[in-house]
Amino acid sequence: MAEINLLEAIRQGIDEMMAHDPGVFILGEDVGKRGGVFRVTEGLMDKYGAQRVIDSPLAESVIVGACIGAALNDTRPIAEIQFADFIHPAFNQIVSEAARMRYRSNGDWGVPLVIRAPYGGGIHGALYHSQSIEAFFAHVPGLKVVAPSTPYDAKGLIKSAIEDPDPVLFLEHKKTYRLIKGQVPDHDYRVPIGKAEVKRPGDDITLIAYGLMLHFCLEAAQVLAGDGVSVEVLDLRSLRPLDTEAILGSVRKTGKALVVHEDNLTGGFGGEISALISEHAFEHLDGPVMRLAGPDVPAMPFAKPLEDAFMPSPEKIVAALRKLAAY
Amino acid sequence: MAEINLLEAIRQGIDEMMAHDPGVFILGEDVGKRGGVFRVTEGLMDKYGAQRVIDSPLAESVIVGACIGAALNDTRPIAEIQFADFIHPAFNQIVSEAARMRYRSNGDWGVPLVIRAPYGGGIHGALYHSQSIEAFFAHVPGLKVVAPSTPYDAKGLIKSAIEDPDPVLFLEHKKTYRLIKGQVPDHDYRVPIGKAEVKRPGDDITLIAYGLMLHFCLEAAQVLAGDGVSVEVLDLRSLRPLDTEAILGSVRKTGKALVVHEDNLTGGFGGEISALISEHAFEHLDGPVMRLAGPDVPAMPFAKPLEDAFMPSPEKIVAALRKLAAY
Amino acid sequence: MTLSDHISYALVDEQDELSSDTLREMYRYMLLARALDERMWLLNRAGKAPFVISCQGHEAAQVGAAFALQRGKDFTLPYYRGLATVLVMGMTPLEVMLGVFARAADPSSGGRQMPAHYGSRRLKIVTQSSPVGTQIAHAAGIGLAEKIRGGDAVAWTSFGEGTSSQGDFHEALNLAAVHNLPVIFQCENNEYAISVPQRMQMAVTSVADRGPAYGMPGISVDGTDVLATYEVTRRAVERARRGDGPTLIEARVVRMTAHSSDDNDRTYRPSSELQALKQHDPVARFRGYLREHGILDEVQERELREQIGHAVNEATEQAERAPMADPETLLEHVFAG
Amino acid sequence: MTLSDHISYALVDEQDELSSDTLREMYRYMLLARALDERMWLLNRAGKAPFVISCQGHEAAQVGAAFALQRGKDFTLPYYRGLATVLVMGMTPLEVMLGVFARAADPSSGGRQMPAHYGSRRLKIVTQSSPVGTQIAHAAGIGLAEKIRGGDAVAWTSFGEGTSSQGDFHEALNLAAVHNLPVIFQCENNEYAISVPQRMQMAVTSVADRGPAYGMPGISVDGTDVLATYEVTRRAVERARRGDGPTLIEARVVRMTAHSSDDNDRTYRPSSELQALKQHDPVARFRGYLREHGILDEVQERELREQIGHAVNEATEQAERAPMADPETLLEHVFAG
Ligand SMILES: Cc1ncc(C[n+]2csc(CCOP(=O)(O)OP(=O)(O)O)c2C)c(N)n1
Ligand SMILES: Cc1ncc(C[n+]2csc(CCOP(=O)(O)OP(=O)(O)O)c2C)c(N)n1
Ligand SMILES: [Mg+2]
Ligand SMILES: [Mg+2]
Repeated sequence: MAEINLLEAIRQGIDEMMAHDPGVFILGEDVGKRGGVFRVTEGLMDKYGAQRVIDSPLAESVIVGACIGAALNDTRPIAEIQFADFIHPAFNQIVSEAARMRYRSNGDWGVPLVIRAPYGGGIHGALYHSQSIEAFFAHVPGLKVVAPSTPYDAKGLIKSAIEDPDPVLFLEHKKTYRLIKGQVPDHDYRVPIGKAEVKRPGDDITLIAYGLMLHFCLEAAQVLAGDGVSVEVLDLRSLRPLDTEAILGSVRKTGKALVVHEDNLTGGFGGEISALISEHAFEHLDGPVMRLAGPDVPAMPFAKPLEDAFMPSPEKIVAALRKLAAY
Repeated sequence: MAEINLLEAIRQGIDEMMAHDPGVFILGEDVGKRGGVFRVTEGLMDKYGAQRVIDSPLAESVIVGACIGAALNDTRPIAEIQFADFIHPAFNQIVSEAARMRYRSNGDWGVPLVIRAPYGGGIHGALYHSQSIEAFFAHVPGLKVVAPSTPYDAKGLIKSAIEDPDPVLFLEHKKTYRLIKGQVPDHDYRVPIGKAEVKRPGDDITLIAYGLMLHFCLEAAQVLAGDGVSVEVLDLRSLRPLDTEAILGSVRKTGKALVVHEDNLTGGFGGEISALISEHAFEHLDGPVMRLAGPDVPAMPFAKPLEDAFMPSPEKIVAALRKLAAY
Repeated sequence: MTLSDHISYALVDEQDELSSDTLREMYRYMLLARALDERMWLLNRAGKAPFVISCQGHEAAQVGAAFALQRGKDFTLPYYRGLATVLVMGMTPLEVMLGVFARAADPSSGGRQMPAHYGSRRLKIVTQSSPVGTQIAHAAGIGLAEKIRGGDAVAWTSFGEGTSSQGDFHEALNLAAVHNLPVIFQCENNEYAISVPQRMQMAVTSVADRGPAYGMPGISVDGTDVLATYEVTRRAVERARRGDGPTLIEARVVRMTAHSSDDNDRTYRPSSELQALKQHDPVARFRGYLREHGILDEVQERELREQIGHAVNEATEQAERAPMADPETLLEHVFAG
Repeated sequence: MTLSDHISYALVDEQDELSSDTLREMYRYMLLARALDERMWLLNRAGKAPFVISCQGHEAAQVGAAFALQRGKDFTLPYYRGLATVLVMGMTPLEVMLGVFARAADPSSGGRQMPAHYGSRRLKIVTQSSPVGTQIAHAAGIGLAEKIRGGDAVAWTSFGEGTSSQGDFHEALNLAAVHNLPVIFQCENNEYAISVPQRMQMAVTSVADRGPAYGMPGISVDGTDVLATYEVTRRAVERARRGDGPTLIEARVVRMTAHSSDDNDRTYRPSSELQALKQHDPVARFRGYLREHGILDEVQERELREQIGHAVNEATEQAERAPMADPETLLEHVFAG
C-alpha cells in the first residue's frame, strides 16, 4: 500500500497495462517528451518508446478516428484529449463511429478504445479549460463513461477501461489530480465499470455525485452529521452503464435524494438520475429529488469571483441538504 | 388561410424573410439547384440568386463556422445541415463558438444564426438518417432549440428564429414534412420562441411531447378519452428556452405526467423535464413522472421490424397512459 | 453453387504483367458488379428495395485498385459506392443481396444499416457508416497499428471528391504522411456530390493536387481504365509495404446514375451530359480492350454473362426468401458479450 | 495621457513606400508589444497574473501584417499570440492589461476569458475562443458576408502551424478558395505546438505549400522581418479587395518563450536552440535596420522606450486598481437583451 495522488494512480494503471500488453499505446498532443500537459504520461515515452507514446498533430478528430482504426487492427489505443473542452472536434468520431461500430456491424466489429479527458473546473481555467462534458456522452448508447474520484478507483477503472472490449470515455477531474490522495494496493486489481460505491453510509438523505463533487459532498455530509442528519454519499464512478440499482436501493432506504454535479443544470446528467428515481422509487420518496449544479451559463469564467460564483461548493451543498432535510 | 404541409410552411417562412431582408441567406449542401434533398429550399435559388442560396462544399463544420462569421458581419445566415445525423462534425463550432460568443465577449458580439436540421425517424432512414439530436443541444446554454410540430408553428417559429439575435437550432421532423398539414394564415405572424402550447386540454394526465411524437400523443389522448381519461397534451415547441411554467402549471393541475420522445431514453431531454417536475411540483404529484422514449441502442435500424420496434408509437403511448391512469 | 466458388484467390496478387486469365477475371468482377447494381435498381423500381446507391461508372477504378490488394491480408474501407471493391475482396452476390433486402443474415449489419454500408471482419472490410469521410481517419489508424505491430498489411480506403472537403480527410492524410503509414487514399472523383458540381466543391481541378501538400504523392488516374488504376495502385501498395508511406490516388470516374434512388439528377445535370455518360462506361471500355487484344471472344463473353445472370438471379431469390431480423434482437450488440 | 493618443490612424494605410514616420511607428508597436508582454511575465512571476501567453518573437509578423490592414474597416481574427496585432488594430495598453488582470472592464470579455483572448466589436477584432482553428472558419464567413453585401473589407486571421492540422483549417481555406473570398490566412509558424515540433506536425517543410492545394497563393515569408511581412500582406490585401480571392501566408517566426506560463520548454527544447533564439529576435532585427538606415537615432530610441515604459506602468497600475466583475453578473449575456 502506498499513498499516491489521483494523477499518479492513472499513470500507474496505464504503465502496468503497457508493460503487460504490447498492443497498448497512447496517442495525443504533447503526451511524449512533455509527458502530457498535466504529466499523466510522464516517463512513459522513455520507457515504451516513441512508437507507443505518440505526439499527435493538433487534430482531435483524427486522434480519436485513428485510434478507432488502430483498435480495429488489434491494438488497444488510449487517446488523450488534452482538455475535455477540446473533445468536441472529435464528437462525430466518438458518437457516430466508436460508439456504433459494434451495433451497426451486428456484433462483427468492436472498438476497444479508451479516450482520456481531463475535465472540470475550479482551477482558474476559464471558459475553455474547465468544462464538464459528461452529459453529452453519457447519452450515447454504445459508449461507456467513467469518472473516478479517488486514486484507488482511478487506477482500478483505467485498467478495466483499457481491457474493455468497447469504447470508454475516461473522465479525470483536473482539480482532483494532485489534490486527492489515497491508498492504492501494490497488487494488481480492477474496479468494475458500471458499479457505484457508497463512500459514506447514511440513513436520512442520499447524496449522489462523482469526481470532484464527491469530495465536496463528503465534506457537506460531515457538516450535516453535526446537525444530526445522516447523509449517505453515493459515488457513481461510472455514468454509463449507470448503477441504477445502487441509486434506487439507497433512495428507497433514505427517501430523499440530492444529485450534485458541476456541469450546467439544464439537460445535465442529474436530470437522468432524478427521472430514474422518481420513476422507480416514487413511493419511497419523502421529498422532491433535488439537483445542485453549475448554473445555466455557457461556461465557467476566469475571474475568481465569477468562477467561485459558478462552482458548486461544500457550503452550497450543505444549504441544499439542510433544505431537503427540513422538507 | 391555406392548408399546407409542414415543409411548405418552413419554405414560406424562409421565403418571406428573404424577400424582406437582403441579409438573409442560405448555406448548405444541395440547397441550390436541387432545392435541398427534401426540397425545403426549392425555388429559392431561382428567386434570390446563387449569392444567397449557396451550395456549400461537403463540410459541416465550415457550413456552421462560416455562417457564424457571416452573422458577425451583419448578415442573417441560415445553415442547412442535410440530415441532423450529420451535424456532429459541426459540434465544436456550435457548442464552443456560436453558443458562447455573446457570453465570452461579455455581450459585445452576438451570433444571429439559424441552423436547420431535419431529424427523426420512422422514414426507413436507418442508423444515420433517423436520429434525434435534441438532448445534445438543449443542454447547451447560449443556444436556442426549437422543434415545431405543426405548419402554423413551423412557419411562425422559423421567422422568429431568423429574426432572433442569438443562435437557434431549428429541428424539423422529417416524417412530419409532408404528413402533417394544417391551416396557415396569409398575414405575417410569429410564434414566440420559448412558449409551449396546450394542443389538447385535459384534466387527468399531462402528456408532454414535440415534433412527430406530439401527433402520436394526440392520437393516444383520443383513445384515452374513450377510456374516460382526460389527457392534456402539451406541445413544447421550444426545448430551450423551455417553458417551465407551462409544464409545471399543467402538472400541478393534473397531478400526473408522461413525457414522450423518440430520442434514446437515458440522458434524453425527458430526464430534464421529469426532474423539473419532481423538483417543483412534487406536492402535486399523484404518481411517478413517467417517460416513454426510444430504447438505449445506438440508433434506429433500417429493417422494418427493427425500426418499428425502436419507434415509440400511439399504441405504446396508450399503454403507458393507461398504466399511469391506473396508478 | 454460388459465383464465389469461381474466384481464384491467387489471381489477386502483385504481378506486374497481368495474365489473360487475370484480365478476364477483372472483367468478370466488373460485369458482376454492374449486373448486381442493375438488379438492385430493378428491385427498387419494383418496390422491393427501398434504397439503392450505385457503383455504376466506378467499376474499373474499384476493380483495378482491389486487384492490387491482397485479400485476407489488406484492409479495405470502401464507401457506399464500393460494390465492386467488396466483391473483389470476397463478398458474394448473395451476401450483397442480403444487404439490399436488409435481411437478418446480411453480413454487413444484419439489416441494421442501409444497403451498401459494407463490412466484414472476416474479409477485413471495415464496417462503414453514413457520415462521409470518417473512414479516412480509420484507415490512417489501421496503418498506424500495423506499423506499431510490425506488420506489412496495407489499409486502402475510398471516398468521393465531395468528401475530400471534410476536415477528416485533411487530418487523416496529414497524420498518415507524418508517420509514413501504409495507407492508400483513393478518391473516386465523379465530379458531383449529389447535385454539387466539382467547381463548387473545390477550386482545384484535381484532388490529387493535395497529395504534395501533405508530403505524399498525389496521382490522378483515369478511373474508367481498369488497368491504369491497377497499375498506380500496385505501385502505391509496394510503396506502402516498403514502409515508404501513403499515397493519394484520384480516380477520375463517372457517376452513371442519379446519386441514389432518392435522387433525380435531371434537376441539376444538363441533358447533354446525361447522354454523354454512356461514352465513359468503364465496363464497355474494358470489353473493347479485351476484344481488341483477343483476350475475350464472343463465346466467352456470352458464357460469362450467363454465369453472372444466373448468379445474380440465384442470389436475389435466396436473399428475398431469407428472414428479417427478429424485433427481439433490437437490443443486441450495443456492447460486447 | 495614455499611449493610444499617439497613434496616428492615417499611418495604417495601403501606401507602397513606407515613410520614416511609419517605419518608426511600426517599431513603436513592436516595442510596445514586447514591453507589455515582458510586463505580463513579471506580473505572473509576482503572482499577480495567473496566466500569461506570449507574442515574443511574433511581433514583426503581426505588426507587418496589421499595417497592411485598414483599422475600423477590416476584420481581424487573431489567435492568443496576437498581442501586437490587436495593438495595431487599436487596442490600448490599458485595455490589454485589464484583460491580464481579468477585470470587469476588460473589453475582450469582462474577465470571463483567459488573458490573450482578444476581442472588440468596435475595433472589428472578433471575439476569440481557446479551441484552436475555429476562427479560420469565421474569417471565411466574414469574407462570404462581405461578398454578399458587396463591401470591400478584408478578413485577416492568424493561427499557429500546429493549428493548421485541424480540419477547420482545411474546410475554411477550401470554402474561401471556391468563392474567391477576401480573406487572408496568416499562419505564424514557430515550429512548435506546445512541445510538438513541426516534423511531428506535418510532413512538409512549409505550411505555404498548402495554398496551391486549395487553389490560392501560398506564400512563405520571414516573419521576423516586419517589412517583408508587410509587403506580402499588402499584396494579399490588394488581391482580396480586388475580388481575386484569398491568400495563405506563412510567417516563419520564433517562439522566444515557453508556450505559456504553465509550460516549461526546457523539457523538450534543446538548450542550444533556446540559446539561439535571441539571434532571431524580430525587435532587435528591426532596430538594427532602422539604425543602419538612419531612421532611428539613439535619442529617439530612448524617448520611445521611456514613453512606452511609462505607458505600460500606467496601464498596469490603472488595470490593477480596476474592480473585478460583480458575481451577480455571472448570469448576464447568455442571450441578448
Ligand atoms: C457528414 C455527411 N454530410 C452529408 C451527407 C449526405 N451525403 C451523402 S452522399 C453525399 C455526397 C457525397 O459526394 P462525394 O463524396 O463526391 O461521393 P459520390 O456520392 O459522388 O461518390 C452527401 C452530401 C453525409 N452522408 N455525411
Ligand atoms: C482544439 C484544441 N486542442 C488543443 C488545444 C490545446 N493547445 C493550446 S495551444 C496548443 C498548441 C498550438 O500550437 P500552434 O498552433 O503551433 O500555435 P503556437 O502556440 O505555436 O503559436 C495546444 C495543443 C486547444 N487550445 N484547442
Ligand atoms: Mg462525387
Ligand atoms: Mg506553433
